[in-house]
Amino acid sequence: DPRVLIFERGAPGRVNAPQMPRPLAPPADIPSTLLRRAPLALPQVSELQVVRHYTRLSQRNFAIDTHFYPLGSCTMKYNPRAAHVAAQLPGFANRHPLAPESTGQGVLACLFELQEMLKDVTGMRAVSLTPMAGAQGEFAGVAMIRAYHAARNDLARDEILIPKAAHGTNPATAAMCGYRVREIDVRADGDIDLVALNAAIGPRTAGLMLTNPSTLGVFDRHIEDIAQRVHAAGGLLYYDGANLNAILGQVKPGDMGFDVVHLNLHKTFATPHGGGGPGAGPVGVGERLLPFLPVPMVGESGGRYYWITEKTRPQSIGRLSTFAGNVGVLLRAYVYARLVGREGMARIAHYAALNANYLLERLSRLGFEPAYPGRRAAHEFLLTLKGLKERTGVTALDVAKRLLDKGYHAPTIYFPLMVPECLLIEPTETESRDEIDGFVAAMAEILAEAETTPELLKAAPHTLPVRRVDEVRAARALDLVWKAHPASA
Amino acid sequence: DPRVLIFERGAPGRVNAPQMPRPLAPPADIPSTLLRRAPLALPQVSELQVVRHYTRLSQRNFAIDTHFYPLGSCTMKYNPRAAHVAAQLPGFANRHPLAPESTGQGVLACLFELQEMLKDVTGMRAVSLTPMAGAQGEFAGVAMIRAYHAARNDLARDEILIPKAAHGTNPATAAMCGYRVREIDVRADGDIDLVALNAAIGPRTAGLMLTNPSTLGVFDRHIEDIAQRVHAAGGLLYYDGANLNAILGQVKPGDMGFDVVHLNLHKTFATPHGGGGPGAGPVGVGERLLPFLPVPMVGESGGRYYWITEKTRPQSIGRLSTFAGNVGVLLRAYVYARLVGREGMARIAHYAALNANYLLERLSRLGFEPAYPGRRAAHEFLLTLKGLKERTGVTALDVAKRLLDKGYHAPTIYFPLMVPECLLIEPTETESRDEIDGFVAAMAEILAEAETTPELLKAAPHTLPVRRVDEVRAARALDLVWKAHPASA
Amino acid sequence: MPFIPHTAAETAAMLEATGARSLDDLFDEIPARLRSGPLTHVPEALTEHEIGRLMRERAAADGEFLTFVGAGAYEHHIPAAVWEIAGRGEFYTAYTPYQAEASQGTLQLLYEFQTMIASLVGLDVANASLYDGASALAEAVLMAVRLHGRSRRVLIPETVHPLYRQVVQTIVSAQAITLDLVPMDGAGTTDVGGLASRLAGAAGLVIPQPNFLGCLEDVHAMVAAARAAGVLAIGLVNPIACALIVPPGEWGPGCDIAVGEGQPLGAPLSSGGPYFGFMACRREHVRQMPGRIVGRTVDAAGHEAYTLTLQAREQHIRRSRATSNICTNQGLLVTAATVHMALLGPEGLRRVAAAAHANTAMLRARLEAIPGVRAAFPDTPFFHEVVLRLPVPVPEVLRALEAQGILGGCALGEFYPAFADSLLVCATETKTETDIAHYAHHLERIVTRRRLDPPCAYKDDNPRSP
Amino acid sequence: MPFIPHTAAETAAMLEATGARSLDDLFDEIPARLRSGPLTHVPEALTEHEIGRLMRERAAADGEFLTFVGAGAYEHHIPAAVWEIAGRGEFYTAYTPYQAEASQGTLQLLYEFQTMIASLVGLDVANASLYDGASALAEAVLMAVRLHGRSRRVLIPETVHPLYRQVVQTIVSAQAITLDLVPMDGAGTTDVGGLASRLAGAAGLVIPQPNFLGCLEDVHAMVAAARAAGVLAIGLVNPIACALIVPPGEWGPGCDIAVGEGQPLGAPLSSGGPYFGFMACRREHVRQMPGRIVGRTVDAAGHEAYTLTLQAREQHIRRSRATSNICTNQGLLVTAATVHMALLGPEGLRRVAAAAHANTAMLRARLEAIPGVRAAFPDTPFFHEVVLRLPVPVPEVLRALEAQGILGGCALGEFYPAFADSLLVCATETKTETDIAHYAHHLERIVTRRRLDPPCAYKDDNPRSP
Repeated sequence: DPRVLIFERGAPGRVNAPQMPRPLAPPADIPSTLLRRAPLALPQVSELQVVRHYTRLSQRNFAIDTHFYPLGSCTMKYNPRAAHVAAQLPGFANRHPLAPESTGQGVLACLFELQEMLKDVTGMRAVSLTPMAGAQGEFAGVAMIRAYHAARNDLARDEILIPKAAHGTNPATAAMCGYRVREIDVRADGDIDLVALNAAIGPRTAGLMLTNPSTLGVFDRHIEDIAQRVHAAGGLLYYDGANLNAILGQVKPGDMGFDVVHLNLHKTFATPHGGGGPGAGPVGVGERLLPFLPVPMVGESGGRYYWITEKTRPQSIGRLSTFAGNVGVLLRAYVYARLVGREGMARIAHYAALNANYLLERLSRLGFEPAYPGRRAAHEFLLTLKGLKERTGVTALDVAKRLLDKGYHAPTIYFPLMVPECLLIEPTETESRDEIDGFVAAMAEILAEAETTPELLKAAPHTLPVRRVDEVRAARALDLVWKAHPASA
Repeated sequence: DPRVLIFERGAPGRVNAPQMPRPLAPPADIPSTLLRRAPLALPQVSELQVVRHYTRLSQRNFAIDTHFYPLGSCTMKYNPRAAHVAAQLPGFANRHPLAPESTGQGVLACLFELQEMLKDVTGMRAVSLTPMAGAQGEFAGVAMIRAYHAARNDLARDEILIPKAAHGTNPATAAMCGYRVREIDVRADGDIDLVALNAAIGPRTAGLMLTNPSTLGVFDRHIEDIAQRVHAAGGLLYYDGANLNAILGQVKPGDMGFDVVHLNLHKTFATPHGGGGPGAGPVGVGERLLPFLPVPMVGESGGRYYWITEKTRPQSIGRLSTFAGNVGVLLRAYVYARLVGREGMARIAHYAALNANYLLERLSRLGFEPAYPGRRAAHEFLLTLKGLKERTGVTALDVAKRLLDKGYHAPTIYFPLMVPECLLIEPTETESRDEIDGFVAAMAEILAEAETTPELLKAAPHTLPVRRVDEVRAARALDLVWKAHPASA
Repeated sequence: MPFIPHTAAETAAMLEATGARSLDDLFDEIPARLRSGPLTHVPEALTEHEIGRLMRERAAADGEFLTFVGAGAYEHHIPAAVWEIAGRGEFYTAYTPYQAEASQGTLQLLYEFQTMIASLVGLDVANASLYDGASALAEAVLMAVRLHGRSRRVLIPETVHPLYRQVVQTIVSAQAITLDLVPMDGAGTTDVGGLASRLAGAAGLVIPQPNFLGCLEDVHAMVAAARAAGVLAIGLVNPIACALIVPPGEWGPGCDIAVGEGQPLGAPLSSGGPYFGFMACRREHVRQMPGRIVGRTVDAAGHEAYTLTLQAREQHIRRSRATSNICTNQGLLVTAATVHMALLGPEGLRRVAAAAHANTAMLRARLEAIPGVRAAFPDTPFFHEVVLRLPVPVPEVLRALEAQGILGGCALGEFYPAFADSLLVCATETKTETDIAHYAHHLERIVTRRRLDPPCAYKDDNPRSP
Repeated sequence: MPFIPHTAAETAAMLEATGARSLDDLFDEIPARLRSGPLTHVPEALTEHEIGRLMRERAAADGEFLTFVGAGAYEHHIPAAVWEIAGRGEFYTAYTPYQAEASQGTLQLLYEFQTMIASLVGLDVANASLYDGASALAEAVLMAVRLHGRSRRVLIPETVHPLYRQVVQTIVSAQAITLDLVPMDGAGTTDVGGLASRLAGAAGLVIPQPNFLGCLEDVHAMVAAARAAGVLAIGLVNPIACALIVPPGEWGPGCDIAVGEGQPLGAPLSSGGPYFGFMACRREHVRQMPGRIVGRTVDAAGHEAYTLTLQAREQHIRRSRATSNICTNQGLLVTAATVHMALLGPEGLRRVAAAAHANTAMLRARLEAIPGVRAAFPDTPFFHEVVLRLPVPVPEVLRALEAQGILGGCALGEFYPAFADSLLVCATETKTETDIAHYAHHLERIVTRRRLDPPCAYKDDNPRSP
């Protein structure tokens, strides 16, 4: 039974001899007060037990490789295996981060070329690959905005404007950078409320953080106007690249007027989500923010590649990771970008949009209610089940859990917070029409079940390894680490 | 749903561009009568669809990596991942079989050292690694016996003696080598009936094929006597290495008097069973059969390794594979052997025996009936459910299927054919006591169920991806390849 | 203890349960004088780190070459997903699917594989694999003799891979089967004219396409002649070729059996194995086919399910009257091949075949432009492999190319004395125009400058890593 | 089309369903003048075979070296099973387990991980990872400031990894937090005597063990001093060291928070990442801990089940008042680390630590025997990394060693001007006595012969491949 914890397996003294050096006495040169005496409660299991335990645990996951996974705003598209294999090549995997540049021309060439490609697709002047996730990319971006104003001695700007629909990372990032957050309303059509924006904008405005297309699944049609207003007020525009997949090769953030952008390579560039990372959140900037980019970056001169560090970038916001960020992830993104190629970039957005609009249309015809009717879906779209809930008591959570029973990962639910009972659905371009049609059929069944047997949905899921999980109890009766029962301690 | 066939997915014209060269016109230099016109009914699916389909199919298997798999006579022990990774190293994986020896010193060194180690554990004079599975090793062995007699012009020997309990491959192999098979009875204590052997042995005897310990799970105590009799009659002794795991490092076939032996590296040397192969069935021989070994083998001279071929082995029975057998499997076995090491070889048999005797003892105490009571189990043992069947109607098949429900792969059933309602159970040394105790508990439950709710067992399995499979229908209404329905053809 | 989980306490408790006093006690039925002393040729155990390092060193020592050798094993692109899937524990560490309910993954995959192979060769049914191409051919010969029932003579052209012929000889010779060698004509193909007289009274005729020399045989005529003579036709094919050229099921009136080497479908070259053999036949012959076969049926609930079937043919049931002694086959390679074929699809396989052929045609043209180098069979259609005659000794050329990181081809002299000056070369789809030009450049240097310097002097200052 | 499954027919049918006339039509809400022209810096698509070959060439160009560099990233044996498991699609291609019922595999694994880390560092609870060691330290500094509530000054010793200090500075500087540098004494450790006065009014004290120079700090006294001053103690540890030396939870009265770089637990060096940061703390601090946390609970049937918990701390709920902006963490590395720790177990981790330490001690002894080479802190206890002063310029030595396939250590001059003549060296358990002798041999040649020949002349005729 895979539910038995790894700590409950095994036996005291069981070891895997091939995996460890031969035993040695405790070192005599370390003072005894500094030697560990406390027991170390790691499992004592055989290699076979470990392989069997985690293989079977893995089977208790949904994943892109096993299920359609239309988790809105996460771009769960196919992660090419070729990228994984390439990043694990010994020459890459075994290279020490402090090894000299002379021993890293291969990996540096890949990183440099990735920088160049990302500059192109974002319309930015320079890119630093070092942020280790989208949120760290956001941090870098806002920290650069802060550094820019500080460098100009423009010190009164202490506010960042953020639309209400934004990812939670946006306000959290602004706060980490010492900014006050002003949230801006969104209109009923999904675009930013320009009146509210006008009211908020002013001499305290350091910048505006925007995702476009937004987390509502629509492209803000007034982006040029917005950019003009923010710039006129002396602020800068930050582009959250969470939804870049929607516009890749179609429109560049730089052309929309953004001064700084981060990308989520684990979304748009198909690096794996890994059960929650590692991601990679490169940042790109326009002219004004060039001096402030985080280090290290990769430079090229006469066919040789080298690290650009704080030594030549005195105004850099600094380092964000000990070494150079998630290089292994960057290599995967590089492989993906080369496989997709020039023409392929624009195709990604084309087909991400096609799948999203097709799915939106089919679900609408079933009777599901779009949160922003009449708008084109970007690469994702938002449904609201407010009406369904009023009619049947069935919530977005119930629909999500029932989808699991039918072999589909649930969409993102209850986000953005401002839309009641919402489902944010992102099919991605790598799903085929057959798979999307299967999802539509499942949603149709659920809609029928909601009307006829809502209790079936309230109790879902029924066919997964566990029934519905009690999250309230988890937070109240905290059980975060396993403790041996007294008898087995 | 993974049960949808790969052919039923996809769409006409769907291609995976990264996986194929750019398109070309059909070659003009090949006559049109020789060009293919028939449609090619391969799937037309995306890479994601392929990965998802086969990932989910894989989850519908039991395997060593997921379940205790005590399949008697198959030695389903842990297959170290290190061996898999090493065999796939580019220098090994990309080497062409006809590449010169100068480019293969690494792989040849491994093969040569493997030969040396196998000589040691079998007590043989020389080993050829080329047979691609146990049955091909058997073929090589019997073909050498045949060549030996032929070389001596001893042409009247047209019979091979084989105990009734033997693997079916033994008689089938003897027949493939042009021999008549004489089956020898086994006594009630599991040893060969020496009276019957004496009666069968004679001037027509080319040899005797023996597995020791036998497929009955016991070591034949009269092996020296048997060897003496066969040799006295001018025959040779063939050792079927299927059960070598039971005696590794404890007793060598050569010391028992065998003239030729094959090993199953996918059993004793932990190379993967792969859903049914590839195996590897090296053969070792004593003095008399040296000239007849199949080629190629690996020689060493002055620290350089080279292929030994038919050119220097005119009496060789010849080649068994186009090139050099399953080299990738041999590399895995080599890694395993080096990880186990000198002391480890004998330990394998020690603990294989310990697990088998412990499990036998515990099942006996539950009331299961050993087929050969009073005998030590080798690395496996035989139970008979004859009594249970008479009492409850529950068969070995029912017990096997019910074990699947409880998360254990079934033992081998109905083999050897001579023991009614038998289960051949081989836990292997890599299973822990915890796992074996769990199996005992499951068997106890099944025994109770057999007495109280036999219909539960007759209908088992209940929790697997499919219910009990209709094998009779499979053979009667043959459906061996998928045909598109007219509409989708 | 490597791979043995027992602690001392567990060992003691378990021993006690068995009533034995020691581990050695468990072996007390073995005559004591037979018990081994310590092993002397097995080194002490290494840790995984130590063996890993040793294996990396040895693999690195074997190097990587730009390979223009084919001759039965072909370098093709293998999608990364192939072995990532085949290496999954559920496939890698399962065994033959004896318990159907616990093996539906492998069984359904094998059913899909059988379907793919049958379509590829244009026949009705296929088995779940044999060991490799050569042993599959041997099994086909045995099968033809069983099906024919009266003759034990099988015709095998000289153009069949010489190593395959050796393997077949090894395997069928004990059963009093005669292999009758059909000579090659001047065009590198089988002399069809002389075939009729040999066919009379034979059980089977092997027909390679392409043949070992890369030449395309007149398969339609050969099968027609066999059928007319009541002889079973056995097609021996390259599976990649089948995507482009007419498959055995459609040669003349159609082959009875088709076999081949599965290696080009996802198996790494790996110094010769593991590969897999495939076999397909007409439906009416299925009960004489050796090897595992999977059938689709239903479960107790009436749902589709898969199982091994026709086991009455096999050794574990029929014993000495089985169709073959084969038991374990090449399941893992078949898993890889199934994923490989699914990823490539019909268009992918066709493109691979066309690109491989075009590259070899380009290679031939580039090399023929070198003074003294000429195609051995300039007018014979070929597929992705050609024979070239060289103006300098072949072994010397190969050594000089090797020094440049190039494996230049297969020296034919070893197999055909009349072709001692010949090289069998192959450029699959993995070779670029640059690779081919690189080969041509070095061959030209070697051929034209050989009288000036010893071979070692040809080493380029800046060899191109493949 | 790479990774896009649509056929032309499907595209047309789907477009029709949406009412759009073309794919471009789907973008008609975007102002037309903003639409991009063709990309100019993205090359044309490669096939998987082409990019595979390019990547193999580049990886091979980077070579393999015998590495004696540590300085925050350590070469350890990683069992083959680790990445074979972590690379399984079910782990590799899942996301953060938002849907608990469909993510029990990842969730249970994370719960096991949290348990392992908590035990390793001797604290009550752990989170499910942060980005890397340096950013984890920054988060710990922020957490200490939140917990303290009154002070925004945090003490950070000069012996903390200089790059970590840079990262912390980058991350905390915008929040008006002051990092107060505590100087190093002559023994390579923190001056505990001078600590008391600095501690007054501080929020936190960072305590590295071992510190960047490999030296062991007087951690018991430092934590005691912090506790006495009402300052939160943040232990910064190497997880391998924790198996052998006293863990942060047992330093004096016990640290409040422990963080570290998880790389030594199964992550390949990979030029610097991806690695993962770990963080543990006392139970009472858990609501100020950043990052994902998994809890055990029950499902609707009362069976044990796992879920993300305490999400009210996180950005997606609390937005600008969250404990951190972190969202995606380093899940896959944590998966690998969990498998890694399970495979090694307590004994394995202890042996790795002891062997690494013994090897570095041997290396130090061998190198100190070279004339002019001496340990910088001969009397300070250390763990698996030491500072050596060299009689010749460090960059020159490193270049000469590199030519022999050896990465000889980390040049300290870049980080500490007073140590321009010093090298930080590390030999983990992966180094053999032969490797160490090999290093010593070459260093001796370089040191003693440097006036005779330029560095390039030191190249051995027969360099030993690592």
